[in-house]
Amino acid sequence: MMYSDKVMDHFTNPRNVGEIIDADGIGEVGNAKCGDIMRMYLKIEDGIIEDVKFKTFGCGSAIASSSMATELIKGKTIDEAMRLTNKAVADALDGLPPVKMHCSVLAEQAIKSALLDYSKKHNIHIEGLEDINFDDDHHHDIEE
Amino acid sequence: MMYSDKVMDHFTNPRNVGEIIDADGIGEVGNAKCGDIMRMYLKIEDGIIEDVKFKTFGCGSAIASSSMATELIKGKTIDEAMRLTNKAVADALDGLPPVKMHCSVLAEQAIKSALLDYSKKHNIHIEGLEDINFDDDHHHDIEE
Amino acid sequence: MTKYIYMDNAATTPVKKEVFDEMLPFFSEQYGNPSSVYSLANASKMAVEKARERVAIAIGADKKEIFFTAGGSESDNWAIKGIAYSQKKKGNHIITTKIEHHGILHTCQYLEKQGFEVTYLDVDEDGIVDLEQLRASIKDTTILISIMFANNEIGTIQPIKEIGKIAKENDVLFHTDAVQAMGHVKIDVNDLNIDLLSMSAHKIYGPKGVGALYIRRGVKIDPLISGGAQERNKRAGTENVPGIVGLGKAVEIAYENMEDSNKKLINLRDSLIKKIEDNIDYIRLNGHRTERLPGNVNFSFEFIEGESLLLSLDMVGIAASSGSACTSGSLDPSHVLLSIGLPHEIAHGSLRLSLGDFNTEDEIDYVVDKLVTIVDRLRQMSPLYDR
Amino acid sequence: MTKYIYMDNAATTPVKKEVFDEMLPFFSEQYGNPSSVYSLANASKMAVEKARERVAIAIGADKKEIFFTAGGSESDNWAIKGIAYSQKKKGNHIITTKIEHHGILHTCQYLEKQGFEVTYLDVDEDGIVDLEQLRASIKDTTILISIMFANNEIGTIQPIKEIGKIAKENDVLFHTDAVQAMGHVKIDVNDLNIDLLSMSAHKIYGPKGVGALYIRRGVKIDPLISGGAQERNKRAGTENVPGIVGLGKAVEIAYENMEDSNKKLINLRDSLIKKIEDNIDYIRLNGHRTERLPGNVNFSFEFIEGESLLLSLDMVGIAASSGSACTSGSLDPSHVLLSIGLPHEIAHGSLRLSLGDFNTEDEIDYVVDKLVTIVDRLRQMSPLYDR
Ligand SMILES: Cc1ncc(COP(=O)(O)O)c(C=O)c1O
Ligand SMILES: Cc1ncc(COP(=O)(O)O)c(C=O)c1O
Ligand code: FES
Ligand code: FES
Repeated sequence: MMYSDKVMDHFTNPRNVGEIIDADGIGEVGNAKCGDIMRMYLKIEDGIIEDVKFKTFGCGSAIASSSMATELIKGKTIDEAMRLTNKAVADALDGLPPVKMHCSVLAEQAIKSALLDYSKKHNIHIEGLEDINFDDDHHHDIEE
Repeated sequence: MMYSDKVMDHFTNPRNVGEIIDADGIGEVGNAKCGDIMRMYLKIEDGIIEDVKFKTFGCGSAIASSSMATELIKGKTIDEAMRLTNKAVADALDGLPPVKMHCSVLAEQAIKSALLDYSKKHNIHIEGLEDINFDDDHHHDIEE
Repeated sequence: MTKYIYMDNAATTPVKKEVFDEMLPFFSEQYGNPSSVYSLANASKMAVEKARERVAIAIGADKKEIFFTAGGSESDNWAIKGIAYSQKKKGNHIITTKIEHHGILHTCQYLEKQGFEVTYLDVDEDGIVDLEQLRASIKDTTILISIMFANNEIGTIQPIKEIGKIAKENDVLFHTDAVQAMGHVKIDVNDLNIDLLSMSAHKIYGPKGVGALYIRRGVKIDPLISGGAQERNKRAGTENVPGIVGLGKAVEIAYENMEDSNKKLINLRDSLIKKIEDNIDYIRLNGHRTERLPGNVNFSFEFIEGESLLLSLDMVGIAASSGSACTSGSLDPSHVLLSIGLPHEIAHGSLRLSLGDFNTEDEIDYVVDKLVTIVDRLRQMSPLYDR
Repeated sequence: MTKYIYMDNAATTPVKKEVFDEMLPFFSEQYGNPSSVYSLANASKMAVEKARERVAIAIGADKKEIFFTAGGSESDNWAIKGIAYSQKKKGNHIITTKIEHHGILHTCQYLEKQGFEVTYLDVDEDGIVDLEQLRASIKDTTILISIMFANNEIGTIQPIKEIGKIAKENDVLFHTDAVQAMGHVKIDVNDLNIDLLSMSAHKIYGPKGVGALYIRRGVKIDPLISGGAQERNKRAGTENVPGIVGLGKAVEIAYENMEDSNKKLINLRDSLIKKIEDNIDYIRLNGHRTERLPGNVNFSFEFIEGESLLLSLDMVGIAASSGSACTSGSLDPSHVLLSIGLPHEIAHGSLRLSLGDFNTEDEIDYVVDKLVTIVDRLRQMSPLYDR
């Protein structure tokens, strides 16, 4: 496993770690059995993500992906956050090893899961959330 | 293959190489197909092996065994020559590698074959020659 | 970061200077092929035979019972497949354990696909194999019992003498993967009734890519690598002369120094265990507390995941491992930790610190100090910790 | 005897200085296990990948198609057994030749005992395989054609491109043992339609005990050594890092210097052949006169036997071989020489002088001079000479 400097930076100094007590949306994906759980807290005002925090149990790349994902959506609109792909997270980290791509998937899913929670709690329809399947059994061993 | 100094000495400076034109007995054993032929020439007077010469097509240990065997029987009685075993030849050479023991067998057999020739030509009975079987198909690969 | 602390000696070790010095001439000077007849080859041939003798002496074997291989994995594959194929007329049943190295496990799984039947024995929470289950598993078709001498992850040492006795009583061949035990445990293959034994040089300060298989005289085994007549016709391939020389020297050193080295390692190990237990909570020592390799320390830290622990340790100059080095490409929790009953999430948070001849008490203190901080930091980040 | 002349480069070669220098750090300094996650392991991992790339470039392959092994014999065994077992549902027929290295021949014979069917193709008196017979031998059940690139005893180079074409036309996998060809022949696995290719480092000034198998992407093969996830899950065992680095460097040097080195070797070879032919009678050059490895010289000397020739040469400081180094433990005449039609007694009197980068024209003269004397001396001793 060789991580980029960006990954190591976000792993060592993760941005936005923590909780938001009065979060507008909380999402959790992953599975402790698989060794990874990601929880995202969103503070949303006027369709803008004012604050975001995360807690992650997982590998270095899971922690770095969480950190990067929070940076990428902070201050953005819900729409923009919805359009964040795992690939964008991985690219922003200067790439992830093939076996670790799924960690970035977790980050994308954690955000969507938190937005889903927000949409339910606030009874707001968000385009694109309907047909998302939060797959716990993501595969760890797909290489290419 | 690691040969003793004795083997190397007898290989490099073989004793009694050559032919005896008016030999009293000539014996040849081995098989060119197997890569070894040993021919022994005996000059016998009054039951004493007055002279002995050999020619050998074969490996280093076959040449050394021929040389040593001729030395061991030269000047000896027919009876003594008959009692020369392959083991005695090998021992006199400070031993042979296991795969090479059969070369000393050839030397023993070459002498007996020459004695047989002598006994037939001179119509002399030699005790112990009756039941010898000169085995061409000696095995090269018996290790222990 | 100025110093680098290597605590992954169960994954591999550096080649010791005395070992390398003996290997050196065989690369570019005494390069003769041992199978050749000329004098240049004698040095190689004699060096290989000297190494064979050193290995034989260390385990109470005859030198004709030692066959050099390319490492522990080849030895394991050879033992299992070689016996399976050569004895398949007698039977098709193999007994092993759930905590073997993948070199054994994956080979057994492969043989299952070829029509062999394999029983994987359970172990208790310390990792000790169930002898009653072993006895009960033996049947008419059983041709081989393969049980590792000491486990690479949790360090547990098996009751090999009893296992050997059971195998002998039932007239079944007994193979043991002693890759981790070599140099740390006294081994006499006759006393222990071992028929086949795997070892690897790079775990005992020898070079990578060379090992040996002990095969008791008279045991029939198919070759894994056929071809030239090397290794008494049982393992083809031009001999890795420098590697074999390195293995021989490494084994010799390991057995000469064993008592001193073990005493030192056990002191360090027990000190490291105590200091971790005294300073960090929500942890669990994995493996047997006393029937344990002198250099093995393995803990689970709840609420955190192994790789992030390793990365954090690496950043402060500490090399360690989470389970077997061979499996760190995969992210499944270790089959060994699951077999001793750990839940998945706890198995994920395990750390192996394996000590070697070059570690010091100072390093222990440094590691504990850093570990306290790192574990705390990762727990603060973990959504499981606050539950 | 002051100088020692090494003319057995087909048996093995010394490790070149540039090769050894690259290997050196990986024994005791950069000793990390490439499978580990910490930074010490990065150097090992990167070194292994760099070697993989060097090997791939040399044969026109992708680096993901290169798998490191413990040498030519393991590569050969893996290719044959691995394909046989993985394709056995498709068929059980393998085609090879009568002049393969024992690494192939004995493996095929082993598979015959396991129920596979093997066709051993004839070769002509120069050692060239019969392409018509090859075509005619292919049937529905044929799963593999394995034909060596160049022969280790007589140096004959096969028409690999045509063979590759035939294999492809018939949709049969094609393996070639290129252990002797590597570094002397331009190889492009795609151009030549090669699906699997074996190589070994110690034949090209790399270390003993390491080699590689090229496996074309998409070719399904069973592992020979299963276990850890090394080598993309296809070949288990902690990587022999220094060995692999040595292989990579040796391959790189061999291909960079190929033209110059071949030119020099061919000059030496042809000069040696001419001088022997001019000075000794009752001889026969074995192998093809032009489709021949640049360093290979192989003669039969009538009326004398090979081992005594070798011993005599050794005593004047010349290292040579009689047939394959791997078979010199056995005393059967070489299967290769018999296959090209030599009678047994002439096959027994064969000598291989294999030239390498360190040989000189002066050495050629010295060898011919000594050879004349030795052949004469042995013939004088031979009961066959006077007939
Ligand atoms: C043609 C050929 N194939 C295979 C081998 C076996 O290679 P290794 O000795 O590296 O196992 C050799 C050399 O011994 C060879 O010449
Ligand atoms: C118990 C055990 N068996 C087998 C092996 C495999 O040895 P090698 O890496 O030398 O193939 C190892 C180490 O990786 C091991 O710890
Ligand atoms: S969280 Fe599963 S490996 Fe990164
Ligand atoms: S004569 Fe047959 S090997 Fe010595």
